Amino acid sequence: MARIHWRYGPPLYQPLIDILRLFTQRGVSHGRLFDLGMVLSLAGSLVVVLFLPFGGISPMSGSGGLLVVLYMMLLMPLGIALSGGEAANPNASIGISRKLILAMGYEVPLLLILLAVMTHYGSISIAEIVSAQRRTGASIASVPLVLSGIAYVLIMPAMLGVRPFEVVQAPQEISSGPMAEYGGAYLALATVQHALSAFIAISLFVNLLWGGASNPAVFFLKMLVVFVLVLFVNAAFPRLRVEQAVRYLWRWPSLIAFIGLILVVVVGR
Amino acid sequence: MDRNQLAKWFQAPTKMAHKYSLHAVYFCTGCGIIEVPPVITARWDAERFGVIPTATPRHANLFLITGYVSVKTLRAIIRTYEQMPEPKFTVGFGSCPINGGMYWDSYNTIKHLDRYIPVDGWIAGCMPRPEAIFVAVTHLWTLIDKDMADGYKRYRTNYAAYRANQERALGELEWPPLFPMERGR
Amino acid sequence: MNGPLRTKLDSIFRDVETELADDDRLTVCVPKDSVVPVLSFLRGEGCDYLQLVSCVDWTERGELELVYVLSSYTGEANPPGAARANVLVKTGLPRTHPSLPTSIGVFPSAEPYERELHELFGVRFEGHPRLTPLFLEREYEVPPFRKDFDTRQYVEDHFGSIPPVEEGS
Amino acid sequence: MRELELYFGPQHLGMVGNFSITLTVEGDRIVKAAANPGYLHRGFEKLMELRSWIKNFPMVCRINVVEPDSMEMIYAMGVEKLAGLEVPERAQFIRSVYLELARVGSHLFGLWAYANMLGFDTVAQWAMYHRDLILDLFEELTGGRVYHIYIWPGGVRRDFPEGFEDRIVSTLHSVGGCVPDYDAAFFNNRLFYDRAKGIGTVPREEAVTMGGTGQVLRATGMAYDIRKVDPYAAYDRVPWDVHTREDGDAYSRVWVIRDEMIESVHMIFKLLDAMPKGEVYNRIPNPFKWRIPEGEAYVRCESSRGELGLYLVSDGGDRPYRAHFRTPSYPHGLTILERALEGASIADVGNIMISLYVVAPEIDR
Repeated sequence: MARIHWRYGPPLYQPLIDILRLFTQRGVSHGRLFDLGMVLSLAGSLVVVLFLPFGGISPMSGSGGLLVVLYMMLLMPLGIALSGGEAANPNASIGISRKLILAMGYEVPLLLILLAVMTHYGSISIAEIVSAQRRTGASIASVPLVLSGIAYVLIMPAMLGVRPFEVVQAPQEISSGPMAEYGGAYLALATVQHALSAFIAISLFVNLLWGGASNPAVFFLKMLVVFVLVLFVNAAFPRLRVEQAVRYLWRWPSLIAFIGLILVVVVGR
Repeated sequence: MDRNQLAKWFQAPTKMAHKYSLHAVYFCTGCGIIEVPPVITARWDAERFGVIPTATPRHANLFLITGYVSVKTLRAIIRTYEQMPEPKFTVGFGSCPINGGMYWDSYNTIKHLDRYIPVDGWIAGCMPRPEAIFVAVTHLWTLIDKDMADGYKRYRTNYAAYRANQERALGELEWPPLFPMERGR
Repeated sequence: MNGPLRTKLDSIFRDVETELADDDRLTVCVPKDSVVPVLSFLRGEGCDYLQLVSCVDWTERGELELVYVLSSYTGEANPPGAARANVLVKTGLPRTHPSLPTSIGVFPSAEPYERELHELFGVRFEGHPRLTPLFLEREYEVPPFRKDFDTRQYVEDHFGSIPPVEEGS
Repeated sequence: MRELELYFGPQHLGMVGNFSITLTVEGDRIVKAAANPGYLHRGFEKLMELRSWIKNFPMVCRINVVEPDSMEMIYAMGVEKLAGLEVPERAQFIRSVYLELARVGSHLFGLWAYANMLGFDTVAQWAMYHRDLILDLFEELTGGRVYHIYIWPGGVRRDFPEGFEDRIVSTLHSVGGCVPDYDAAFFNNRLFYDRAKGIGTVPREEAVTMGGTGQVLRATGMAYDIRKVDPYAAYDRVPWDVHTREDGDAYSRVWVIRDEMIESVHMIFKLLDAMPKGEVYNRIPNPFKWRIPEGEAYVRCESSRGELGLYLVSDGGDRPYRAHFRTPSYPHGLTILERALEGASIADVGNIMISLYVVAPEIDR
């Protein structure tokens, strides 16, 4: 990111230093619900990470992987909303309403994409989908799924909360939204949770649509490529308003995902 | 980072963390703010030193008070300072917070900032240059190393004196005292 | 351009003495209560841009002199000559309880200026929607911008007396 | 719907300068906005009455932090008019070049603030980098990065060092060369159009009744520029034109700023070519015992924010008797901002404020 801005930028391990510093700061708690919400959203994202196969290792993706992932994905915005609301900061409450609207915005196309992938491979366990792809080549290459692949790429910035859709943590407008009241250790947990949700979104993309990977190294490489691409998008666009973002999300990606779904059903039979 | 730094890191990781990630709360208090944007953007880039502007005092541990402090701003500065989580450092920026600077005879500006909130470092100069800010940041590093950057501890110990001064300057303050006033002064 | 304006002014308003400065700047001295009519007349004549409402505290003459500086956008063509000169409408107020009808009716942009003058000079403007304090945080018994408010003395007894925080204790 | 009071307070990432707005908000819409200045009030005009004419020069440029040069210019014009001083021809040209450079620097700062507010970090970094190149020029000419007390009553402090003209030209070429990149990345960007079109519209008659000047007026199609209407320094000796746009919203205001920046760069080139040789500074009597004859003067100049005026009164003493600055951000930040904010969404508060080019220290003085 710094390179795009023509500047030298911090060393690579800067986020680690930030997290370490935050842990050592004495945060201010706003009551029990505040802490509970935090833990809830962190737990949600941790569980989801367990379900996603990371290269060869897939700890718990026995059965029903996709459905669990879908269910858990909603837990994260809920957790943040719960704790943000408790913090009684007007910026936080506006941030939460934006976060939920945005989550609703990208859930619709996401559902359509996952449905398309499931019907195409006829199974809901991610591991099987990955192994199926190894036989027939990456699913994004196969004709019907290319549309849902494109739709996924379009909603990727929204899921990561990155620039064109950085509506939730808009620092300039509502001073970093729901995170406004988090200090010290809470902020550390929140940043970790944000990083995890980014990890989930990208690994879901790589697993389902880009054919997963046999060993973690290749998988990590693919994720890096996707992340850098999203960063380029982030650097080039301003921030949209909430209603503009949702209007965009519901118009183009959902349309493409829907056509993809129909295509899969027609071709599949 | 050369070899002996690493030894120091493992010996006191928390201190290292505080040194290399000073998130400054973005609060344009006075005329010195005109030198902060060039510092955080491409040409001088304070991010190399880990100084990033943050939106809310909750996320910050460095407070740059840039330029003169008027009476109304002092009230906002005190609230922002008290909202910041504990290990926090303040740097007075320019000659006006030190002794009133050019507005020494103005009825609406505060003359000595360290009578109201503890200040760890000063940067002299009426609008100090960006290099002076980096000198201040590196100086703050050495202070943190030698545990001399203890503004927040001073604030905690003689809070009664600070509170009394604040009330003298601002009249009645509408928020409760931060620490229990154990020694009424 | 201000020559004909001056003759028109003399004809309509009796208690007004106008004086044309060298660079075509017209100064109109007006008693207190006929400020608003003169302003609306001038606005009709094309001076539709109130630049500044200022106040000068003449201590030896013992009066607060309020100055309205008018100029004109003069429409599209804005011939350079027309907008060059500006018109100064002056009125004297007693120093004790200066008060004046507000001119927001004629020039809505005068609202913040009047609030500022009320706060810094103590001039009361009747009919002003919100004369709440604009800049100052604390009440001052003598409005700060008056000549008899000695700011250095004020600094001495307000800020000089605040002791530094003793570290040792 | 429940109304919520929200402080777009002094401590806010979107707030350039120290100024707070209390918004009564219903959901995402702003119902009423009350501007609350005063955080930077230091009683400037009162302090000026306690200092002699010359001592006020370093004071005066501290009013507007982003563009201190037009402040020096307006004070110098005021003093010269009262004292009847003559400024040599070459000093007039140097002053115009100096003011146009400052205008480009101030517009780049405005572009940084505006792009940062919309989330356009990349363009913001570029703008600030180019502004730094211009500050290096100022540093070389006057020794100071931001506050360069260069304009003096009766002329300019020192002549251009030799070879300085072509350094100006080379820097401006390097900055001008990036304009296509700015256009591609920011000005012609579809999302910028979505975000700024129709926001904070100030129709012409409202801008006129509220005393708006500068970009606020030029964005509504009215070519009102003090450099044309009431030319000072060397602005009437060089052909240049005023850029206007039609529909007076944030989008057209930013475009007016962009055209003005390019126009200023061209104007500097023309001024440099037409610059006569000769004396740069008329000696003034001993500044410590310098008594200005009694009188009053109202002078105007065009700063990057709009029309800047100074009402200066002298009672024949060696100190100004009364000085009152008419700063452009005063009507923009108080009356026009409050009307423009009504009905806007929260995400656009900063957007509107910075497109109105409001600078807090100018309001409080």
